[in-house]
Amino acid sequence: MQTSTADPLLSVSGLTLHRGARRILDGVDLSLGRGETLALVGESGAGKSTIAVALMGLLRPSEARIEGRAELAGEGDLFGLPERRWSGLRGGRLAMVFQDAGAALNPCFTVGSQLTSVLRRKLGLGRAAARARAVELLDSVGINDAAARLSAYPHQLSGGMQQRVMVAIALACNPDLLFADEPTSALDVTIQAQIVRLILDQTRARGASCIFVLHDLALASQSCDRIVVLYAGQVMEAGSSAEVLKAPRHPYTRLLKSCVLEIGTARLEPPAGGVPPWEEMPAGCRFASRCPRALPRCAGEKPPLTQEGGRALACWNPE
Amino acid sequence: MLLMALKKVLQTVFVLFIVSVASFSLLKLAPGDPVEIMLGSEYSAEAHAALVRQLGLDQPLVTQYLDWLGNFVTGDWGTSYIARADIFTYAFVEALPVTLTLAAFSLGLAVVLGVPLGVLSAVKKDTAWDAGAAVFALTGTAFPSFFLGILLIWVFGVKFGLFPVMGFVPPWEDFWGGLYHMILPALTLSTYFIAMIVRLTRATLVEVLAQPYIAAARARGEPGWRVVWVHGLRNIAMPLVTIIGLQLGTLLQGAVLTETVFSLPGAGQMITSAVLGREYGVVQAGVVMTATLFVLVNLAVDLAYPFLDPRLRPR
Amino acid sequence: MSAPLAQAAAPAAPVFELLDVEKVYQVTRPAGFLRRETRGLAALDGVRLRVPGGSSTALVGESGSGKSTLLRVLLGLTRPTNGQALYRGRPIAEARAAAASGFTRDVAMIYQDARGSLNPRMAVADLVAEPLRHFGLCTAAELPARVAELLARVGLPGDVAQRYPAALSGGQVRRVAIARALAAEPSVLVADEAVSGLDVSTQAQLLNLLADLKESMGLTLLFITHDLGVASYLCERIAIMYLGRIVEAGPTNAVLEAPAHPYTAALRAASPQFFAPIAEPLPGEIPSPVDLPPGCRFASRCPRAEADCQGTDPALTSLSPGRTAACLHPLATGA
Amino acid sequence: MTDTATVAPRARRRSTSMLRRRPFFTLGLAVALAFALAAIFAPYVAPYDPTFQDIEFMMTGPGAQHWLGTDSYGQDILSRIIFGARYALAIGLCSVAIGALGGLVIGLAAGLSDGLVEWLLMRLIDSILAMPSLIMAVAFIAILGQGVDKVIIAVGIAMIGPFARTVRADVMQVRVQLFVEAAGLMGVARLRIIWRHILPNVVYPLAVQVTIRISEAILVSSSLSFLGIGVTPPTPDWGLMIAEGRGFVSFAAWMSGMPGAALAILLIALSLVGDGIREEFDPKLRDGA
Repeated sequence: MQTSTADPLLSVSGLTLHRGARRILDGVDLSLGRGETLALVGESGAGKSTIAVALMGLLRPSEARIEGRAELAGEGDLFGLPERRWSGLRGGRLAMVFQDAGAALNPCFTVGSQLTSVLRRKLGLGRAAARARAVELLDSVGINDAAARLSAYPHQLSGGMQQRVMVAIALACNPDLLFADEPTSALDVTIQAQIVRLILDQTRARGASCIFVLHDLALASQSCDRIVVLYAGQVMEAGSSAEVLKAPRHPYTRLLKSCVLEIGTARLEPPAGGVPPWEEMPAGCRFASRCPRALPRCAGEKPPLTQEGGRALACWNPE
Repeated sequence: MLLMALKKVLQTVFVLFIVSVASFSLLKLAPGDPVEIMLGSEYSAEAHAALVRQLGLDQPLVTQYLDWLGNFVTGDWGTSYIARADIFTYAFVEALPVTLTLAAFSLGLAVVLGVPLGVLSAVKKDTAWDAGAAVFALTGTAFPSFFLGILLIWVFGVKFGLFPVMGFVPPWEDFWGGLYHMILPALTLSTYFIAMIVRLTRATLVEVLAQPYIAAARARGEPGWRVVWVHGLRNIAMPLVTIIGLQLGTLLQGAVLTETVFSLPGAGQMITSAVLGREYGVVQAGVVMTATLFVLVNLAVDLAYPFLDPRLRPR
Repeated sequence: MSAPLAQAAAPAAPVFELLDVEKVYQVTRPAGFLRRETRGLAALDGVRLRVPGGSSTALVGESGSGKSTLLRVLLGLTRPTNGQALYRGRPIAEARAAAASGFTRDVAMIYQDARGSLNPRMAVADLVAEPLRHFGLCTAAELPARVAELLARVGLPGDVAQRYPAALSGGQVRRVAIARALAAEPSVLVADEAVSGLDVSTQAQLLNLLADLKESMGLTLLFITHDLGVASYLCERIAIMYLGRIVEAGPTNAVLEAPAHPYTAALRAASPQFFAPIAEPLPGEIPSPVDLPPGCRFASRCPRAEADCQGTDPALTSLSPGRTAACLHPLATGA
Repeated sequence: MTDTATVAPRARRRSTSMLRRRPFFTLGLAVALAFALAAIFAPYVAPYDPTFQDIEFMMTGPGAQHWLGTDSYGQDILSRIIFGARYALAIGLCSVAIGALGGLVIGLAAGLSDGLVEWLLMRLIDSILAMPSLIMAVAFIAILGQGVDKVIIAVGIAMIGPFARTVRADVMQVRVQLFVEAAGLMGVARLRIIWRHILPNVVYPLAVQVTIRISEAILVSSSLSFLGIGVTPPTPDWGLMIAEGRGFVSFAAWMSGMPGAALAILLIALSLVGDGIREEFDPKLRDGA
């Protein structure tokens, strides 16, 4: 795969996901080395959150049909695991930080009970030990007066504090892989910077890998080693974030980048239209209907994801 | 929080005041002259005038209302002319406990059966199980209870002779006997509530289970049963308790019918026979009792909100 | 840049002028058994702002900065508790009440929640026609053509007219809201986070649309946003708010390239930038506007705070022509 | 099954007819319409005069002559059920109309006013709600006396409370919506805002409520007659018929069984219709709308 490391923690191949008749993910390949940070970027409907949720095993068979493989080092294919094994992995080796912490914390339970229940279940700590560990964890994510905050309900904390609590819960059992699903999009910019720094520092300190789901390319370039650009459930381009974003080869990556506002941007040139509805999705490259460089074959024939010098690209007519 | 509670209590007192005025007007608006009814068909003008004075009917309405309220609060609810009994004893001491017993049994049955059924239906959403529960819920909420009672009497009482079809045995005197006599009435009355609770539990739980905090609970490795029964159920407690409180009225009016079907000497039967016998004092007692019960239970529900949902607690 | 010219040509009163506007909300909270105390929550505290005709101003701040309250004051939805809020030289409340002032027609608003601002029971054609009918801008016969023209102007296909908002995408709903706002041919457009929460390509399309409309209609634009990139793209001037006060104002590019106020600098650093290392974030969070400390309201989080910042509340003072900042120790602007 | 609306994608919902997408709704509607038609054309459909007492055929079981049997007076049960549908539907529709209208007025007033007026109106609604509709109807019957018209009034008044509460809740919800504020910003007059923006958003959910509550009104009115305090014999009312047959349950079960089944089937059909309409049109049950 496109990873540069010899020792991948996770490698996903041919991940295809159907919800009803809709193919939400279409043959997604990606891999991730130990200690690496990876950004999944794309616009809404790209399937970036779905990848995270699927890899956490949070989708029930009634909700989605999953094909493909996801090898986690030391576990084998995740999609072949029984539910019992999954719930062992979740909160243990796999953890997740959600987009809106205010909604991801149960309003009816205190912060302490939601944090200690993980510690007690996963690490087998006693009541007092779990409490002490919880205080340490809250302290380590930058929450002042941690002992008192244990008895607070989520609504009594600010958005930034709620997200810190989520990070503390996710890191409670030193996961190998942390999914961060738009962890800052509900927050103000100065708080966003705090949270991104916190997640990066904490995962780095633990040697954990991290998959960020982001819509902000600039933020992805700042926080992640590698990047995967998705459009309507297909991987368009992947590689080191510096290379991909500095010299995009896929027309979609280039267009996406050209829409990002920077201070002093003179004129934006967005692609016309929007993501087509599912019924009108091209059978081949899904970006074909909006692509300025589309060839006749693009709409009917899906370009393979080809590897070249640590970068991957799925395009019949790259730049 | 205490202030909030005080405010709610005040509102309740005011509502009770309106209810009392309405009940008082019931007596005033009722057709027929109560004095004539008391005196029978033959009476002298003097006797009539004397009784009017004795009853205070010559006083202004406000005075009459205050007198009536004073008597009512102190348990002097007048006399049932036909039953020749004290209404307070008749209504409050004899009839109400029967109704309350029936209502309590039925509500208990409804919660014990309805919540788990609703949870199962929500968890197994869009399966045959769920469809079956939905059909039951719809039929159960629409089915007329008095007809259901007759059907149960016919099947279990007449055809199989399994259960008694009438009579009341106070469960505080003979618990098992009381239970035995209560089975068919409670089943009749609770069918609607089981169905309603199944529906409500399913609807609210489906919504709750789609919330990010449920996904988050699963993402930190909480086992499936805990996610549903602890995280899910805790969050539907408030709508559940609210609706049960609001549906208490339906429970009480269902009790009226059920008591008639099973000839239970409760408040419902009391009211019905009083209407037929034009005993407005008794009707009034029944109305005031049910309304007060309803208002007080809903006050309790209101006051319980901060305990059910921490978001309603002050910071 | 035609705005400065327009300004020079019309020496009339600015469209909006805020003179030390204060808005204090009374909040009660429990204080012991059965007792409450009332405190003042200063959502706006001495705001000065001048919006000249034909200009475009971005109002930037994080949640809790008082942007929304300022907006409500400007629209006349709430009265300031102190100070003066003027629309073309008249108090806004008075202007709103007087039909002759044309305030309601002249000032149009685009909400952040565009979907919520459109009656779900009305078809797009009716929604766009409502201002036309209300202000009597065209005859019933002209109405369909005028609506079609407005829809075309915001880049919507004609068949959208018969649809209801629920059947439209997020980007389309925003366009309908823009069409509706423009229907009354206003001269002032107030937009509250009008492009936030959208995908970048949709956002870019809308930004271009707004920029073109501003240019072609000569609109005075007041754009509330949290995104410095959006501010820089759309507006010539910028005002940065923090805790109910404008802490820095000036030409957008000058302010963002060389901020004078440490808070502006921190906002600038916190905004994602390609390939730059993530800057050291500002510590702490925005404090509650109840019980403000004396001195500079930013001192608790300011990396450059000195001893006098705790005691002296800096006023918005002029640094160089056109630029103001409320800071005792402003950063060098290089101007 | 009841939740297909929230699952079904929006595009599909618009493109196919509600009748095809909701088989249960269609079934309910068909049954309810059959009852309505039978009620309207009762004199042509019913085999006998509903009050004709045939001494020779007293308490005959269902058979060729009397399809659903006869009662203790020898009256044909099928005919009485068909004519009874007239009373059930008429009482249900009229009383719901009274309740909805009263509820709309009180609910609008409570939702649009503020301060003391709102507080008083709210307490008034609370007090109406404190009396369950059957008990309240009983109280009104006690004052008004028995009869079809009295039942309509009693049940109608008893339904004002629930209607008023939902209308008020809807008004409260709508009046803080941004589109109401937006209309105000444009300088649209308050009355016009109420008429053009608030009322339509309240009336639609009210109409949904009406369809749901028709079955409740029919249930309450037949309960009254079952208790013997609603309409008076020999009116062919289902509740009365069920009550009359009660005593003969052990040897003539059809006497209350047939009208009971008719009532149950109509009520279930009506709630299927009500449910279908609610799921189709209730914005709260819709995704993203």
